[in-house]
Amino acid sequence: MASWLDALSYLLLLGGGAFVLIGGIGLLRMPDLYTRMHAASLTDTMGTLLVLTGIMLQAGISLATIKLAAIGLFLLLTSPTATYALSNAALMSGVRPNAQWLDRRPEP
Amino acid sequence: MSLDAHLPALQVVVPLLVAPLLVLLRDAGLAWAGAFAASLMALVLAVLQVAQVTDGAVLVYEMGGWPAPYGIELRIDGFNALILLLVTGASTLSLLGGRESLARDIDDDRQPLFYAAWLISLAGLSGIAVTGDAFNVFVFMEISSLATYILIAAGSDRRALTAVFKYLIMGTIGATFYLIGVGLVYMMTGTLNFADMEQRLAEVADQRPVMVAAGFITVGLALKAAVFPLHVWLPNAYAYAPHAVTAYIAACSTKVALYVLLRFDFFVFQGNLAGHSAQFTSFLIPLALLGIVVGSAIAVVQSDVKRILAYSSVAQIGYILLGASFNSLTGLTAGIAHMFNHALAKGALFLAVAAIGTRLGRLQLRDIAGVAQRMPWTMAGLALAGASLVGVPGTAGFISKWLLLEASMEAGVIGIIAAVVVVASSLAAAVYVWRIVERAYFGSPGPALSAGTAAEAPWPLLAALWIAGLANVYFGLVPGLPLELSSSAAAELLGHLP
Amino acid sequence: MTVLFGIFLLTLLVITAIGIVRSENLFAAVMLSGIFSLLMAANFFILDAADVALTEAAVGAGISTVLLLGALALTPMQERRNRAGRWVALGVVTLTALMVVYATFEQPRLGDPEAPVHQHVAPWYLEQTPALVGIPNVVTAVLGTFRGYDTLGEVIVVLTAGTGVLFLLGLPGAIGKRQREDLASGRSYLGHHLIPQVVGQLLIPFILLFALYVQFHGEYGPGGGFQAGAIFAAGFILYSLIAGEREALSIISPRALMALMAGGALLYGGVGVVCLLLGGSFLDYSVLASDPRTGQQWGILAIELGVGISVAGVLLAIYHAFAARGR
Amino acid sequence: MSAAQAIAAALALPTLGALLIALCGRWPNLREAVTLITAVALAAVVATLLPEVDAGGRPELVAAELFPGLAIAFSVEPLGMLFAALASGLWIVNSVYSIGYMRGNAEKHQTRFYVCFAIAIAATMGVAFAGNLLTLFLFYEVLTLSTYPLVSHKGDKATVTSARTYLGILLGTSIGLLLPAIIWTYAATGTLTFRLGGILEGNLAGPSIGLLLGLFVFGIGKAAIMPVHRWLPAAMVAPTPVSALLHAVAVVKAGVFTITKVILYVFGVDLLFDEPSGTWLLYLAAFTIIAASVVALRQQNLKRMLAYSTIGQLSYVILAAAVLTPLSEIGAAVHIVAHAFGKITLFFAAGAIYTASKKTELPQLAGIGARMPWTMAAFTIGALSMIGVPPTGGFVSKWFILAGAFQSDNYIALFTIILSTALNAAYFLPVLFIAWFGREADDQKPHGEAPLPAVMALTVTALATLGFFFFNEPVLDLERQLVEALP
Amino acid sequence: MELLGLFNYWIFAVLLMVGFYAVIAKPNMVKKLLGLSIFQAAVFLLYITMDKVEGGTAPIIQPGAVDQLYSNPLPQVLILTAIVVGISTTALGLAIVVRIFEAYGTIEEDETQQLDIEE
Repeated sequence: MASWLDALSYLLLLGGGAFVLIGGIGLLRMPDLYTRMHAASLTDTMGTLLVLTGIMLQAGISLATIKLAAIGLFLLLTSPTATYALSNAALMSGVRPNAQWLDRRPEP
Repeated sequence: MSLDAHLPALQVVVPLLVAPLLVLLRDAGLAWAGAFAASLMALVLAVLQVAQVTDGAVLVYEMGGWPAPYGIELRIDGFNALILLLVTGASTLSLLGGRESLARDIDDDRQPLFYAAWLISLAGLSGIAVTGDAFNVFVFMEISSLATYILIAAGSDRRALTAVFKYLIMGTIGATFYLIGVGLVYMMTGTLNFADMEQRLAEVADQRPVMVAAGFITVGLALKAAVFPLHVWLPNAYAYAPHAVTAYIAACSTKVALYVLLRFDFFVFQGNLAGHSAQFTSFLIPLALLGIVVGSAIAVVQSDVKRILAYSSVAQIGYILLGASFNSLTGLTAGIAHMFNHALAKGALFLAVAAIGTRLGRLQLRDIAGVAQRMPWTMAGLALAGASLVGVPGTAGFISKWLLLEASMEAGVIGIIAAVVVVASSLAAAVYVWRIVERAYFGSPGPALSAGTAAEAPWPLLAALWIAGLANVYFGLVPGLPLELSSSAAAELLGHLP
Repeated sequence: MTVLFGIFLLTLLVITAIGIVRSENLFAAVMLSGIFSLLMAANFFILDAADVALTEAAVGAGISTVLLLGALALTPMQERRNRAGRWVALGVVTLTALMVVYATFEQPRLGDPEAPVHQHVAPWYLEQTPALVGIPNVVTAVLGTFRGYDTLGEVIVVLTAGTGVLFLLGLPGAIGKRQREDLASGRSYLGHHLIPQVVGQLLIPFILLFALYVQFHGEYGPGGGFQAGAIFAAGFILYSLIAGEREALSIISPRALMALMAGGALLYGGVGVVCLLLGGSFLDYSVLASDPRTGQQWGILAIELGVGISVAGVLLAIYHAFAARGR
Repeated sequence: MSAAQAIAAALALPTLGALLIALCGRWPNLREAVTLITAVALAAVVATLLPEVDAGGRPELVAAELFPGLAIAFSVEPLGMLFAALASGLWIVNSVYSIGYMRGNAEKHQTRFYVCFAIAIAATMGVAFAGNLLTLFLFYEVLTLSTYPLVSHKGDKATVTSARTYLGILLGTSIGLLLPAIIWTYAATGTLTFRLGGILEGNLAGPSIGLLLGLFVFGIGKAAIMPVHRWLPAAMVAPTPVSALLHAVAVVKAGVFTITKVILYVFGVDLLFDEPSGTWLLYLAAFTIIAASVVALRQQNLKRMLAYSTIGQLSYVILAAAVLTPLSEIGAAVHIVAHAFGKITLFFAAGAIYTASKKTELPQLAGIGARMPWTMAAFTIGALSMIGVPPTGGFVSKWFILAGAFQSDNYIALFTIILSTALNAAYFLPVLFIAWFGREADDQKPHGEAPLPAVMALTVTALATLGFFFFNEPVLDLERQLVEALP
Repeated sequence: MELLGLFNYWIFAVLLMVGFYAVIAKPNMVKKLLGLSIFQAAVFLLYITMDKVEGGTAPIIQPGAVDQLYSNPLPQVLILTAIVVGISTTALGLAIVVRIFEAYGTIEEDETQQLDIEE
């Protein structure tokens, strides 16, 4: 296949990986549940989509591509919904977001 | 093919397919009838097969028409036939006798499920007995175990639940160990068929994986069979299960695990692993003896009738194992015959207990004082079966114990010790059976009895009890059949030793 | 490359396992066990076991997590710290592990084509399947025909589990005193949240469709009755999460669920009996059609269907049994 | 009726009787009629076997062949024949007596009493006719178990405790010692069938013979040889008919019978004769005789005194068997009979006294002879027989034993018998004296003889005791067959 | 590389150890069941490991592929069955645990034993 297509797909893959990595870091560093989920979900959706597109480019026009597209669509729908449901459940079970952490931050 | 060529398959398929039908039923009585009919049919099938293999013939059935080792084959020889007879007989009698007490312990709408589980466990145990495929054994072992957990969990006492959970954990560990062992053997031989394994194991014999496999399989099955140090799940499971269920599983479930243990060790390993038979002996004889001693000792001091009998089962398993671990024809014959005879005795005893439990509800020794006046037939049956358990001449129990003693006499010094232990534990058995009998006959009726209107047990239960009891006497005086089968089985097993 | 990836996954696997054992919050432990199963599935996949991977993902990560959560909803979330007898346990465990490790040193290396496993029976399957059964997926072929008896056993195991859970916990409207009417309806669920509802209703048809695909594509690719049943059940569980148990149970009534449980097993066994009546031996599908190969394929189709039905029924019944127990 | 059938009948009749008795429990008269009829029928059946055995025949019956070489089998030989005839014959008398006694004392659980009694007799027949050690062991145990309810008949705490002692000792010794002995024998010889002249010959030698003999002798606790005699005094809590038939005839004789049979048919006289390690039995028997007599001397309770006297008398039989000469073996057999007649008479008398006057202690008996002449006359005859004074049966047996002892210059035996005779006299004569010539205490409520059936019964046995002195030929003829094989 | 070939087996051993430990050392019943499933998963790994062939693919025969190596189908079949058995056991176990909690008010094994003794 054309080398530029290849390069593009690698770019996408790397980008996706980067997003997921950032999401992971965010998950670790963020102070409370909501922020963490916020970090995770967004990057996650983005990352996976990028990765999928990358793989699609690798696969070229084939059945695999269609399957991948389906997966992508699926994820696009589910992962935000899941995030929503989870945070909603957290809110209902009384987990309060704490925004005070900004103030408790040590002065530089 | 004519139908009787299909006997081995039908043996499993009949209960296996009646069970789902029972799940659909809503009427408890109907469910019981279905279960009983299926179990009875299974018994008939078993008898037919026994008739075919008494002359040393072997029935082979290829599932799906695929030849072993590619497909799963069923093999029936004397040993399996004996086990089949035992399993189906126990199930049928317990069902016949258990109806009323079960109906009292379990809600009507749950009974169809219960009887379905009963049939599934029956199918599972029969499936283990007939198959000639190592993995198939695992599958049916799990079938029977899961079903048995359900049966035990139906006990009315809440302790049944904790007991069954312990059983579930230990049983699953045992099964998984067995699976690991089979996996290792498969890894070295590339086959799952017993006979084929034996052939191909010769090439890779004495490689570490095989030895480790032998270890795993032995331990796993010992767990299932409640061999002495691994018996902790047994007493409570027996004590708190519904009475009829106790009668059923006490008669056959551990025996089947022992059957697989013997089959696997003698069939597959002992011929190929140098000194494995020696290890087998030196490893199991002490366990067996300890089991006999500890089981009998604890049984003597128990105060709950079912627990007395449960611990005696631990000891009796020791007998069977002892006979087998002598590695001699007499010993194996004794062990296998004892499987059968002990099943007869214990089954009958637990049926009698079921009768008492049905009427009194409570089974502490002090509760059953003087019960013989109210339920003379039940107690007579109990005394008879008790005699067989002790090993009084003229009862089935005596036959195998005598053979066992003969075997120990042949076995040299360790044999003498074994003989002493056996005699001592028979004395213990005499004591704990006598404690029950004396209370029931000469004890003065306690409040529980004199208050309640305890009458004689329902007739089906009595019928079941007395069929079992008289079987004890019959096979004690005319031990031909079990002896033939077990000696042919023993010869068959020993035939695989180098 | 693959090897390194494998090692990476396996290491993660161990870490997760230890995490499961150490975490005292059972909810976290359950979540971790879901991850554990996914990792395991990935492992299976790179070990060329597509079917197993699919099953492990569907069962381990999906169903068993749901069941565990269902149970946790009825029992305490927090494990009580207890360190009694852990040294003994550690000793026993180490002994076992050492036995295994000891054994490994004479085991065939990973992927060694000369290993006995690849010599005796397996090649026969690979060679004969096209001729005897004529379907590409050898796993399905072995599962359905050569070792069909085991698979029958597998269905019965599932049926037993279902029977047991219903026996112990009851099923509203069928077993036990509770009726369908006193079940929670959509209100108390995600039902009043628009997003999940819309998305769910959007997805459920596709999930069921996918289940059917897995069911009937099993001869040609990874998949088969069991995975299909699991997916099908998952779809319906999602529905009852959105719409509520009462509605879910009014679509497939409790009795219908039990009928599915039993029916699948009966279908499977029935095929066997039919073969037997047609003069073959039990489960010998070749007699089902004039041409043995076609017969085999029909047989596999039928029994896979039986497996699917039974599994779906049982898993749904179990889910409802747990879900309805609490309120 | 063929011999085999007769054996079967001898076992079946009492069992059947027990069943019928159980069924007729509601109607006492019917029940006791059944008992009597069964007893008579049994005696008749046993009698039919006598001629054949007398003629040297050995009727056999194999009930069940368990393994090749191991069966539940019966074979009638002189010793067993004698024992069976004795037990069945005396059962008739005893039944008559029991009826009188049980009604006279208005005992409870009478049905259970008669049922167990019948079963015990059936077991006794089994022991007597047993054709091999296994069968013998089986019925031996049945006898033990079936007599437990009889011993614990009264049912109060003390009774049950002594009954437990009874059961514990008998069961423990038989399972713990006798069974291993049997197994050992089987392991050594491969058979358990009785053969005149022994089966161990050539299979076992040296001290192990002495050891095996020990297992047997102590295993057979019913022989009440010291130190396993404790159960017999304990068993005296039972109603007197039980003590009379079972603990003077059936049970205890089953013990000594078994030992004699083991000596004759398992070890063989020759084997023991040549093997020094077996001689300890003689000393033990001698010791038991003396010790038991001394203890009896110090008893105040009539039945306990009789019990200890029984222990002594039993050891006579063992002693005689252990002397190992033809005459002494005959003496052993004869003493079984003689002592049976004598001792049952004594127990009947004791029971009669209890029934009539509720007296149990020796001092209370002062002057009772005047009130109960028949009873005391019988008692006297019994006592004399115990001492061995002519013209009573006791003399005959002692005579043979002494002769046997002379034959082999066995001075221990001689000395023992003479000394014990003196001791017997020492504890029986005082009783007779105070009974006849003593002045009875004034605070006596008057009482007459015991109920008629009781008196009849004891008169019969007393006469038998006397009669045996004159007409003992049949027994001797029968038993001579035993010793024709001997040196 | 030589030793790497055995890595899977060792992981199997370690997982076995971890799961088994949880089963016997943890009194909490749910934890026991989790351990049990790890324990079984380890065995699955053992089986699947042995079916791998160097340079093989999943045993789905592609038309027209010549001398294509396939991994061994048999262990896969066995493990499919074993997985099902595992989940069934877990389900039943969980049901029992729920009932135990309803009856005892705890799911810690030592506590239930304590309650039984006091009874």
